[in-house]
Order: sequence, then structure tokens, then C-alpha cells
Amino acid sequence: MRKSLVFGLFVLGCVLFLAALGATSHVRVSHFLAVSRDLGDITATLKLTDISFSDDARYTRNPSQADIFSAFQDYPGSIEHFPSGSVTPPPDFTSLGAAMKVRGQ
Amino acid sequence: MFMQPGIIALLLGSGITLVLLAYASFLGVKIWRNWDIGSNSEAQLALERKTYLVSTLVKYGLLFEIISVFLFIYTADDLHNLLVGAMCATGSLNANSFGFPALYAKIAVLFLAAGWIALDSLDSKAEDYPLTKKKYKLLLLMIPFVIAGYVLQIKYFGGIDPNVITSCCGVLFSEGGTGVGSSLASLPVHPTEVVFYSLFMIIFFVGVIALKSGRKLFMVLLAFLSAFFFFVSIAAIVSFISLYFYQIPTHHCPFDILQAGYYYAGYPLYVSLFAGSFFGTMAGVIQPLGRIKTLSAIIPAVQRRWTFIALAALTVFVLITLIPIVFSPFTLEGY
Amino acid sequence: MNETIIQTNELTKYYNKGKANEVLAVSGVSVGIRHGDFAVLKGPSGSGKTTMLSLLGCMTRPTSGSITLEGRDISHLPERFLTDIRRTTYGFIFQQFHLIQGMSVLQNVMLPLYPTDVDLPKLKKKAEGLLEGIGMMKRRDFPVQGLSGGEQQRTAIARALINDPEIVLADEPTAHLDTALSRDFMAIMKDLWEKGKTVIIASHDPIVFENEYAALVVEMRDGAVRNVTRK
Amino acid sequence: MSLNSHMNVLDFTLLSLLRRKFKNFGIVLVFTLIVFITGSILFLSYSFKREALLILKGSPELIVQRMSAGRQELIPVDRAKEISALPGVSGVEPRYWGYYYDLLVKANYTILASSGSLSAGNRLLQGRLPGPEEKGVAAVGRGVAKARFIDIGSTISLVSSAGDAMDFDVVGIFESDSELLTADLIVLGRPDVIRLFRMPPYMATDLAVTVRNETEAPVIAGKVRSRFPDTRPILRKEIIRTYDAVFGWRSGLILTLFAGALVAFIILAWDKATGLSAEEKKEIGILKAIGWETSDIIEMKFWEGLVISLSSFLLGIILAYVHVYFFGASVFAPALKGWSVIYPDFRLAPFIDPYQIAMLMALTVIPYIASTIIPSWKAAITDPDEVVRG
Repeated sequence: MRKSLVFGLFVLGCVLFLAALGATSHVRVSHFLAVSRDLGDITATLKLTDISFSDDARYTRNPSQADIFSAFQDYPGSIEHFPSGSVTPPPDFTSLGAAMKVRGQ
Repeated sequence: MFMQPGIIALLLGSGITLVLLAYASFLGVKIWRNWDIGSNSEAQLALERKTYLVSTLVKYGLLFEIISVFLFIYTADDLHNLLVGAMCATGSLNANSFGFPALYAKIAVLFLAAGWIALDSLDSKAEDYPLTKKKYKLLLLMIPFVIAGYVLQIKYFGGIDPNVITSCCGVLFSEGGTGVGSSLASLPVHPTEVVFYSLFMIIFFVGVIALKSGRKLFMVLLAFLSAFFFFVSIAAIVSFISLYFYQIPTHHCPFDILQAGYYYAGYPLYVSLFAGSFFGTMAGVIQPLGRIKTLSAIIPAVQRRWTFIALAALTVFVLITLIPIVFSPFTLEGY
Repeated sequence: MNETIIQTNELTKYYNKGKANEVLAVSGVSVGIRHGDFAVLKGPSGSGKTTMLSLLGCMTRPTSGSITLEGRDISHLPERFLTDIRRTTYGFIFQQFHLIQGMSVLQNVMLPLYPTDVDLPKLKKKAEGLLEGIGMMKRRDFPVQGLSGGEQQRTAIARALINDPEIVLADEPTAHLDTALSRDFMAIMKDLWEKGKTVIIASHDPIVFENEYAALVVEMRDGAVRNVTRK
Repeated sequence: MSLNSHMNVLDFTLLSLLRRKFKNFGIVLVFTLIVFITGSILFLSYSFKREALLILKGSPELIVQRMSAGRQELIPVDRAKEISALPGVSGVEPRYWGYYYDLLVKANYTILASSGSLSAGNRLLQGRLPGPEEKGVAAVGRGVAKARFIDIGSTISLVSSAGDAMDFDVVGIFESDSELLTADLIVLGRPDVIRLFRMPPYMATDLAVTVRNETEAPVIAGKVRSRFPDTRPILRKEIIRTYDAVFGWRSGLILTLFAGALVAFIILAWDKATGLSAEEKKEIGILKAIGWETSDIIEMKFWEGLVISLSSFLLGIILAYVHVYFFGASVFAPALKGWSVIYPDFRLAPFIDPYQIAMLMALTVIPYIASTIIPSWKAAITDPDEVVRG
């Protein structure tokens, strides 16, 4: 078999696989859309305003809401946490004799 | 505003296009100033070899520009959530005065680059490269549009303030509004339909005669009609074609048909329209070049092929516009 | 059949003209080669034979002077068209064979016509026919780097013939061969010549230019023609 | 030039690539990795964004909070009456909620007062919600249930602000399909929330306002603000816009950080393309001498770039898709989600459209191809004459 044909088949295979993934994605998206009606119901009933995305610190849990808690409460010295906090871990204060650990580090 | 991944991708992609085309024109100037086909010097040989690079650069530039136009529309569409009042890409593009001009500049680059590549391929068929000097002058014409497209797009994204209330397409295209958008939509549906379809019939007729007879007059006529048809078609898409696709009598957005919800109908629609009007126009544009001796044998065959492509593409385009009109229960009677 | 196929007129070629390392490789050469000629460019190394062959074979353009091929002036053609001519009219056999390493004999033979609109299976058949003709069929799928010198040259000959050239050019073809193989090579060339091809060989090997069928011998020295003998 | 010649040149290109297997597969591998990483970031953030937008469509149109010295304060419930008297307002309800730090598992919970029950067909809650005035019962999110190893019927114990332990019977657990919304929730009856947080009487956390016509929400927000200058009204539209900006921002930030790797790869590609070995250069010279044209060599180089970038692009997209949507983006999620104790564990819905593909192309394939144009041309103009002269 000629090489260009093999390559063509490889590309075709990948595209078909992607198409298959696209089809399953369609199924999953429509499943999500069905679920999202129930989710909307929960949001409406409980009057939720934010998604549970980063609950590492209190003040990141409901980013759209002003907070009773100060931004420095969980991790003193941590710079404003949202949205940059997700890629900037809080500073290390062990040199000051303070014991503080970040889970998973 | 520049931290959105779409904007990063766009600035990177179109920045590369800018660099490629700018370098191509820089080389173009060099070639244009020193070109001497009669010379057998090594400098001339080096220039001849540079022409390959310029063609390659422009071809890739066109390819990347196509991706970048789509990316620009998608990004604008994606931004509409950030903007109060914007319902689709049209609203986002209207967020400031740079949105639509940036898009127009990009589309102009598409046509100019494609036209240049067509001329280039024609030129390389003749043994004395008769178009070289003209060709590289034309290349310089393209550069302002490329730069304008890039600068306008930076100004557009830089100027987007997510808090500014923008007019959504519902407001923008509503009959009472002002501005380019609404004046397009204000074209009444029925007359536009009549003009659009009859103009297509005329073009088809002229094209067939041009194919059969190969007469100059019809070729030139075809060119003018094709170019005109492009604008009429855009107006028609805004005025009524999009409405049939959305099945909503007030949604005039020409960009939403690119989305999955409308089965990506916009892609074949715009591709066939662009290809059709481009080849139709080019078939006539190259008519005067027939006077050049070395090209005179080549041009008629090329014209025939391009006319054929143009007619085929425009027919496909019109057929696509007819699909929702014929097969859906939605009608615009009374609007 | 005896009309001129290639005519050169005051052909001159400089390399690196205007620079410190300027070389005058060929100067003022005017020769005519006829259809069906068996021509030999004779001369010591550095005499300009190879450059002459390159000029005749459309590999490079002359600095001045002209070449006409079948009445058509090709000395000013852009490279694109020179390549077209080369592809349809010439078959080239190089001194170093210049086969592409890592590919099989068959693939090497097929290579020149890849970028043309030829159908690959047909091309393959044709290449196999050529290999058959010069007794290389058994080596068909052999990688070329494993071949002996004689076999490599046969592969190179088959490659040169794949496009049914009207003119076969060879540059010092016997330089890397022993006497027996050189005679074999000349036998193949003679065969081609008898089939009506025009053969042009650059060589300083007596086996080549002392042949009875070498109708035209052009003797070169320092880029200029010393002597032209036509039998 | 028609189809046959292009296919033949592609054939040769593939043959030629296979001759340098290790080098070329290495490049494909690195390129695939780049597409995979970029693709994962884009898919992940885009799906989060789309899901957030859909989920938040049901949240209150307007939240009114009281501010004191720049911080949020509890708001007197009687303000609700005045606000509901504004024209266009259809209802005002106080919300009671807050955060609870669980020392035991070192996680933050969101405590919320129940205000009504879900609609009958809702499949996302196993059990039921506590009634608004009910005491001693709770409904919890999957994340809480997992962290505390509880099930329906168990009790969950929380320590109130006064220091005494309060036990709640778990009567409902949210299904895992809703984790993006409910992972850390503990829903209690209103009296329990007030007691747990020791909230003063007649005070609520904030007020949720429903309006008759959403387009008028900004006007109403303005009126609320002028009537109560110490309040901060938050519009749903604003929240949705914030989320949109935030996810775009996050993935943009990661992409920017990641750009270094991309640039390194482009340099590699450039180097590979410019650093033609003497052998390769000679080969191209031979091809030209035996009848290949400069544009044929450029085409061959185009195919070379296309074969490498298309294979890597397709493989990279497939891997990124599988990674993000089948394995929950296990590699990158921590970077996007932050460092929580309760990670919402959810399967994202694969929202993918041509936008993602075009974006990925602009970020990976275009720079790669562009970096090979000039080197390819340099290779293609090799003089055939040089080969003849040896």
C-alpha cells in the first residue's frame, strides 16, 4: 500500500475517532443540558450565586459576594486570591517561625 | 482584556500573518527594483529564487488569515457574555468603533491575498514572467490592509470595556436604528429577495454566455456583476437569509449561522459565496492581461476554468440559501 | 536525422562573478551536437567539461552566450522552465552516482518522475522494466548503500532513463569503475545510442573517447575548446 | 500539476521522514505534548465557563448586601419590605448563609438556610431538603458527605459560634451530577443557621430580590442604592460576566505561563528546519538535479510540516479530550481549581466547537509552520549544479 494512503487512513482514523468523541460529547452535553434544568432548580430554590469551584479559602468560595471574612484570614500574607490565587500559592512563612501548611504541598 | 485565550491566540496567529506578509513585501520591493529578466547574472538568479519565497509566504499568509478571520468572529462572539446588551458577535463588534473596520480590513486582505496568488500562478506560467513588476507593486497595496487589520484588532480588544452597555443585535438591526447594521436590515425583505435571486439569474446567464463564446465583453460584465453580487449577498444574508436559518423574524446576525445550533450552515454558505464572487471577478480582471504576448495563449483557458468555478460555487451558494426557505415551515410573510 | 539538436554560441560561464573567488569555467564555446550523435567532451580535470555538461543539461544558466535546444533559445529561461526541459529531455548520470541513501533501488529509479502527474503503479512497472533491461531486477528492493560500484551505476543509468530522455548525459562515468565494468558501461551506452538517443559523455578515459562510434570528440582545456573532431 | 503529483510527493515525503524515524517521532511526540497541554487548558476552562453560565441562569436576579466600612455586614430583615415596595420588584427574600471551617477535616463548608423545597421531578437530590423552619436536620453535598463519611440517616455534628456542639440528622444528599454547585453545601433549617452563627434577631446575611422584568434589574438596583446608600446590589448579569471573565482570565494566565514551553518548541522546530544536515542538503541537490523543481521541494517541505503538525495536532486533541472529559483533567485541574480540601469531583460536559479548534491551531500549528517556511525555502533553492560539480 502506498505511504500517502496509509497517512490518509491515519488522518481519517483520527478524524473519525474525533467525530465519535464529538458524538459522545453531544450525548454528554445533552445529558448535562437535561441535568442543568435540575441544577437551575437547585440554584433558584437555594438562591445560590456561585459555583463550588475553589473552596480552598472561604473568600474564594463565593467570589461574586462581598465577604464578612478578611482575605488574609486563612493564609496571612496571601495576595488577593481570586482569580490569580489559583496559580499563586500563599507565601511560605516558616522562616518566621510560624507553622503553616498548604494541603497537598 | 488581553488575557482571554481567544485573544492571545488571535494576536499570535494574526501577528505571524503580519510578519510573513510584511517580509514578503519587503522582498517584493527588492525584487521589483532590481528585476531584469533578460540578465543572466547571479543577482538576477537570486531574485528569481526569492520569488518562490514570496509566493510561499503569501500563500501561508492567506491560509493563516482565513483562520484568523474565523478566530476573530468567534472571539467577538465569545465576548458577548462580557458585554451588557450584546447578544451575539454583532453586538460585540459594535462595542467600539474598531470592531467592524477590523473585520473589513481582514476580509480585504483575504481577497487581495487570494487575488495576488492567482496573478502569481498566472505569471509563473509564462516563460518571461511578464507580470513580475506589477505583481510586486500590488503586494505593497496589501500591506496597509494587513497592518490596519492588526492595529484595529488591537484597538478593538484594548478598547473593550466589559461594563460598557452595547447595543445587541436586536437593537442594532431593529428597523428604527441607525448605522450600517440597521440600514442593511432595513432593506425590505421582498424587494431584496427579488433583487438577490434575479441578480443571480443574470450572473448565471452572463457566465454561461461567457463560457460558450469566450467574448471579452461578457467576461468583464461577469467580473462587475460578481463583485456587485458579493455585496448584494451580504445584504441579503443580513436582510432575509439569516432569518430563515434562525427562524426568528428579528434575528439579523450574519455570524450565528456559523454555530453548531444551525448545523454550521454558515461555513459552506460563506465559502461558496467568497469563492464564487472571487473567481467570477478574477475572470474579468485578468482580461486586460490577454494583451501581453506570452500570456495571450494562457488567459482564455484560465478564464474559462475560473468562470466555471465561479458559476458552480455561486449556484451552490444560492442552493444553500434556498434550503431553509423551501424546507422549513417558517415564512417571512408580513415582515 | 542529422540536424542539430543543441547549438551553443560563444557560451561563457563564470562562477562567483565579481567576487574574489571568481572562476571562469567555460569561455566562448561554440559547438553543435546533432540528433543521434555520440559526443565526448574530452579533457583533463578542471578543463570545464563538467560545467559544459551542466550548461548543456540545463542545470545552470550561462553568464553570456546562448544555447539553443531544437531551435529554441533556452539561455534566458527561468529555472522553472529549465527544470521542465530537463525533466522531459535529459537523462543525467553523475560521476558520484548520487543515489539517495536509505531508499531501495526501485525507489531511486522512480524518483525523477514523482513530481509529475504520473500514476505511481505505472511508474513502478516502467522502472521494473528498466531494471530488467540492465539486469538489476534481483536487486530491486535492495537499499542502494549496499550495492557495489557497478550496481550503483546501473541503478543510476536506469534512473536516467526513466523519463525516456532524448539526450543522455554522463559525467566521468568510468572514473570509479575498473576496466571490465567500464566496458560494460560503454556497451550500455552504445545500446542506447543505437536506439537513437543522443549521448554526451564528459570523460578523460580513453575507453570512452577512443570508441569507434564516438562521432564527435570535443577536446577542452582551461574552459575553451581546443579541438573538435567529427568522424 | 494535479492530484497524482501531489500524492507522489507526499509519498516521497513520508518515505523520507521514515528514514529518520527517531528524530521525527521525537518531534511529533513533543508537539503532541504541546497540543495536549494547550488543548487541555482550553477545553477545561471553556467547559467550566459554559457550565457556570448555564447553572447560574437560575440564581437571583439581584442580591442586596449591606456594607459597613467596606465589609459586608448583616442586613436588617425589615429592609425587605421597603425594597419590595419598589415598582417592578416581585419579591424579596432574606438569605441566611455563611462559611463554616471544619477543624476535623480542615475543609470549608458553606452553610445555607433552606427556603422551600425543590420541584418534584428533581433527580439531583437523594432524600429531601430541610423545611425552612425545621430544626435538627440537614441536607449535605457529596463533598461533605465524602469528607465526613456520612450517609442518609447519619448525624453530622457542627460546633456553633457559642461553642456548643449541634447535631443534625442527615435527610438528604445531593447527587454527584450536581457537585459543581453543591459539593460543599450544608443546608439547614433557618433557626438552626441563626443559632449556629449566633446571628442577631431580625438580621439576615443579604436579601435576594426577584424582579418582574430582568432588563429593569439595573434600574431597580439603582433605586435600592439611592434608598439605602450603605448597600451593594449585585446583578446576576454581573455575576455571569464575572465568571466569564474569570475563566478566560485563568486559562489565559496559564497559557501565558505556558508560552515559554511553546517558544522553546518553536525554537526547536526552527533549529531542526535550519540545521539541515549536509546529507539532507545533498539529497535535495540530487532531487533537483534529477528533475525536481524548486516548488516541488517547497511542496515536499510543506508536506513534511503538515504530516508532523497534523499528526501531532490530531493526536494531541484526542489525548486532551480524553484527559479532560474522561479523566476529569487530573493533571491540570488543581491549577485551575486552587488547593481545596473538598475538590468538587464532577464530569465536565464536553462543550467543543470550531472555536476551540481554531484557537488551538493559532496557538500551536501556525507558529510551527511559520517557523519552517524560510528554512524550507533555503533548502529548496539548493543549486542542482553544485551536485554535478560534486
